Amino acid sequence: MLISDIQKEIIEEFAGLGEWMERYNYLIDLGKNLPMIDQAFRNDDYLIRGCQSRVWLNAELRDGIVYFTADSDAIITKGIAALMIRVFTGHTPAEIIAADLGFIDEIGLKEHLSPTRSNGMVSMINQMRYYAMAYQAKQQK
Amino acid sequence: MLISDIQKEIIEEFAGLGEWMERYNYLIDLGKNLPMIDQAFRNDDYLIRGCQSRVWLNAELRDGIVYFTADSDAIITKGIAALMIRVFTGHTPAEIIAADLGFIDEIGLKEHLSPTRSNGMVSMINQMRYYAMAYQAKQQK
Amino acid sequence: MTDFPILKIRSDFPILSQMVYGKPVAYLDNGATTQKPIRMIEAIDKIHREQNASIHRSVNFLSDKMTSLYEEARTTVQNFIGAPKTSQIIFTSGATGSINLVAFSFGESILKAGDEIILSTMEHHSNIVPWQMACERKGASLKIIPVTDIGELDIEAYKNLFSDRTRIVAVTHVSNVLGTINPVKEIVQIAHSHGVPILLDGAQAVQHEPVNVADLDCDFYAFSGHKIYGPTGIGVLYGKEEWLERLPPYQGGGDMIDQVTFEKTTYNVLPFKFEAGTTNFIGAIGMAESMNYLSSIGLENIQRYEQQLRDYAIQKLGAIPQLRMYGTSEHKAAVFSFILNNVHPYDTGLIIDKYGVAVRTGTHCAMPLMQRFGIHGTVRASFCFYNTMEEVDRLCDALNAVLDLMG
Amino acid sequence: MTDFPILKIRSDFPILSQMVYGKPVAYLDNGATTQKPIRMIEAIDKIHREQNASIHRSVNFLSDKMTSLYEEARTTVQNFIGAPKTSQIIFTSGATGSINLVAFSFGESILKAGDEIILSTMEHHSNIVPWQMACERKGASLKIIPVTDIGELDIEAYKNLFSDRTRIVAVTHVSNVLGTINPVKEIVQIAHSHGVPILLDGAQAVQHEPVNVADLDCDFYAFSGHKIYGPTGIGVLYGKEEWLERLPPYQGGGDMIDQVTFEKTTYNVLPFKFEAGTTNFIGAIGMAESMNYLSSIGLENIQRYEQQLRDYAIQKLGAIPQLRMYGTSEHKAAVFSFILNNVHPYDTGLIIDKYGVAVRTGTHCAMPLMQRFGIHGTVRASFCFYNTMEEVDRLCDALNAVLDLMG
Ligand SMILES: Cc1ncc(COP(=O)(O)O)c(C=O)c1O
Ligand SMILES: Cc1ncc(COP(=O)(O)O)c(C=O)c1O
Repeated sequence: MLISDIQKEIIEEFAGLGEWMERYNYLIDLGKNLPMIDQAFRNDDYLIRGCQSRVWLNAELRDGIVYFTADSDAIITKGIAALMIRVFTGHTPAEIIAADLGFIDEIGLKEHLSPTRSNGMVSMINQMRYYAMAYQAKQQK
Repeated sequence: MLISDIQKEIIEEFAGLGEWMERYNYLIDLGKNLPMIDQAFRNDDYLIRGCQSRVWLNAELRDGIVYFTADSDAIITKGIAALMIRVFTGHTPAEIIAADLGFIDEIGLKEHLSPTRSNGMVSMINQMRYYAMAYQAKQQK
Repeated sequence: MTDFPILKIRSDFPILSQMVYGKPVAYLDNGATTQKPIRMIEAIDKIHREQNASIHRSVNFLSDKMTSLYEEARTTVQNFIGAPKTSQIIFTSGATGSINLVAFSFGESILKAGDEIILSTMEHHSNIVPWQMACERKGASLKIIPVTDIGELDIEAYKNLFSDRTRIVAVTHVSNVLGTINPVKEIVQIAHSHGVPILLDGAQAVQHEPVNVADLDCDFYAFSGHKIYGPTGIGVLYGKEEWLERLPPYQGGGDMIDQVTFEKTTYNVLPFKFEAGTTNFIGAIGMAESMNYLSSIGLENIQRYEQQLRDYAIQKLGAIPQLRMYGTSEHKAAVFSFILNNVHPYDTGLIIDKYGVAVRTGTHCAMPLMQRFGIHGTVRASFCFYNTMEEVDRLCDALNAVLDLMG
Repeated sequence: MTDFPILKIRSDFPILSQMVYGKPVAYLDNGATTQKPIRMIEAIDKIHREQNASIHRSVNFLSDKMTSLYEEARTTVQNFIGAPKTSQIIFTSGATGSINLVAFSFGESILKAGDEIILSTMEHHSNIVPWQMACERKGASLKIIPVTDIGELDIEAYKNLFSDRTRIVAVTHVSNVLGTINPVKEIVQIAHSHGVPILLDGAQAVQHEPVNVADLDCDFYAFSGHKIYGPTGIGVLYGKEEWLERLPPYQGGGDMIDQVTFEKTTYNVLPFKFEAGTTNFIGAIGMAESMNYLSSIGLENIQRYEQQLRDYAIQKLGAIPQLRMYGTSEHKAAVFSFILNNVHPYDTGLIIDKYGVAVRTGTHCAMPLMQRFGIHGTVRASFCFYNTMEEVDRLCDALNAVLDLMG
């Protein structure tokens, strides 16, 4: 599936949800079901700096495809991380770099993404892109 | 004459004057007629610091009585200095220290005396009092 | 329960009738910043519309009036905190600006390699980092007063931190995280008994109780306008005259000088020596208006009412078994830091926000204190005199909803 | 003469209809501080009434909105001065605060004993004293660009001031006394041709002409909110990213840190590294609103109209034979410094004030420039785009009245 198709799918899922309570419930479920990151990666080297909830992120490249895993100590943040992984994982570096993340706005999570919101969400997305850029640079060598 | 009587006299003189133009004219005349300070005193040692108009002040004690002379490069400031000298000169240190300068307010010069007005007027009055205090301390020794 | 005119007071703060997510906002983030009374809002508006002009240095009607208002504001602050002279009141950009001023000027003129500065574990970063920077420049080091399990300063340990290299103590009056009201008078006396000066960080104190710096006998006292119902970008540093005379200026610029040549510059008298450039004179006047408003209600009345709020909140929050409170001293402001079992503070904050309850979550700019308690953050509800018992209830209801949702 | 909508513009500034001594004020003290457009007054009022909350660090509806407004203000400033990135816009307390930041952080990290800094004779004290203080701490010295008789920088002399010890140049964009608009692009190029960075003091420039820092290629650019029709207590520092990354922080406190322990503190990313404590976020938003207002009129239009005012004033003031003008460069803003023969500037200022004409008299925080011209002060009339040709006439009539009175 294209990254844009996955985003559409998510937008549709959220459209079926009611007010914030259902949305948060959904994110909490996503967070609970996100496979935990390998404990080996749950350390400061993989920590994304953000004032409040901590997010650990790992990426691996296999056969030209990027796979992300993540964890967070805050469950709603973890739910958002699960969404991000669903959107980005299994794609090529080039696709990830080119992707426009319009869905965040449309599912009402924009407030979680203001550049200075202290939850590390923006940093997480940036970090995912940096991984993709690094892999792309490696491939082109 | 008592310092308070001199102040009354000045208040009456000003009451006879019309709007600001006449008051300023009066101050300008006073300034013009103020005997210049002895050139020997027109130097930085006698300068009262204030951002804008410079005021030089000297005091002398003769037979227990204080005599002030002053000069300024701004004529309205000089006129106000002339008023201050008229009020303070010829009195004992104790009288000068005890004096309440209510007249300044009553003749509409209050704006010239705000603590931070950069014309050195407040500094001049303070300096006159300091002279008086110094002389009093000397007498009491 | 009280004859405090809470309805009248709430009507003095326009923002309190704002709705968020369809509910009237329960603003419990007063430790971060406070709301503005109509008097101060209107004072600022009037200056902008009718009075604004440059202070001190221009010769005209508007400028004279503006200067008077500014210097009257200084007198208001002087009276508000019981300072002996107006020249001891320095307008700064905020508590952070005030503390940086002292840390820099004291650091440059007094600190030598090997010297020591005493801080406490419960300091806000604004009362840590400036001292760290001064220590780094001068080769000095920090000694830290520990905090007990209930969130009080360990005074016996404090006494043992002094050495003949101790140069200054810097301690907060009221903790922004725990709410602990430190025994500052005693803390000052101990410092002085060692001949050491002391700065008190009053950022969380001046708005909640009557403060008298002469009585406290502290050498410096710092606080922020925006936390005392005033504008942003303005703060106060009070200092003992002897210290202010002795310390070199902090920033260079207009108004703080006496004479400038390229060879040599001499400095203005107090307080102007420490007020470089065009100050936030409109902010200063706004802050003074807020102080006048507080005085019209009476700081003692405010303190008493806030104690009632505190006691009620202790009882209600204490009834939530999954809630772990940090800071349980008897001497405590109406500031509550806590964690709900197994729920991340950030999740808690996000959810109760949807109930219209505004709090702050995170480390509250006090990471060393978080480390002391082995946590990464808390939820903080900080009350003030326009809050109500009903808002305590709303907080607790929202917290119970969080527990349901996350359960 | 012009299709500039001056009546509409004047009605945007409530204070311009104030009466002083029974006359509408002719506010010609815009070099000291500027008046506030209704848009910005209402923006501040609305924040105080409806929106205020702590930025960045709280998790709630109001705080999120406030944070967005603050960061949008940063983007507005970025666009207003053509900065490549928002992270290059640092909110400070004013031009003085901005220059002190650079002088300190540059001084601490770069300056060594024997190094040299180039300033000019026409600098404001705020662009002199911070550098003197840095020099004193580090054993560096100042080299001064002379000013010609008509009040221009002597560019040839400037070129000869560079040595291999020159570390930075700090020069004003527009002189606050003479009105001279310096050829800053050339001045920047000369500095860069010697591999030396340059700070431009834009306090008197950004409000009068379109400024593009990327085009100027300066390394730092500083200015004040209150001089660009915004609130007091707020200012801007722009810096090239490389420099801002390289310089150490200036003040310590909340928000500027990444991690704090008592052993070691690491700092936040740009621009936050330089914004310690609670910034004047309301002031920043107000200033941005003023910039939006200026942009809606068009800086080019403002510049053109102010040039017409300038030309008319040159002609009218030139017709007073007893008036001696300081600063007669062709490249000049509508700022006029002068002395009436034998009349002290202070006397002049006092008297024309009674005619409702507000000017500033004195040294204008530029004592070295006064020394250059062998004077103790001037009368300064500084115009901006809400002033009128009639106000030029009123100034001249008042000056003639002074001459009559003092004659
Ligand atoms: C050229 C120049 N630089 C710097 C400043 C200092 O600005 P502020 O006092 O707003 O910090 C001023 C204004 O006073 C100025 O005219
Ligand atoms: C105890 C304490 N000190 C200092 C500060 C810093 O205040 P500001 O950010 O207003 O400079 C704060 C508030 O954040 C505080 O709570």
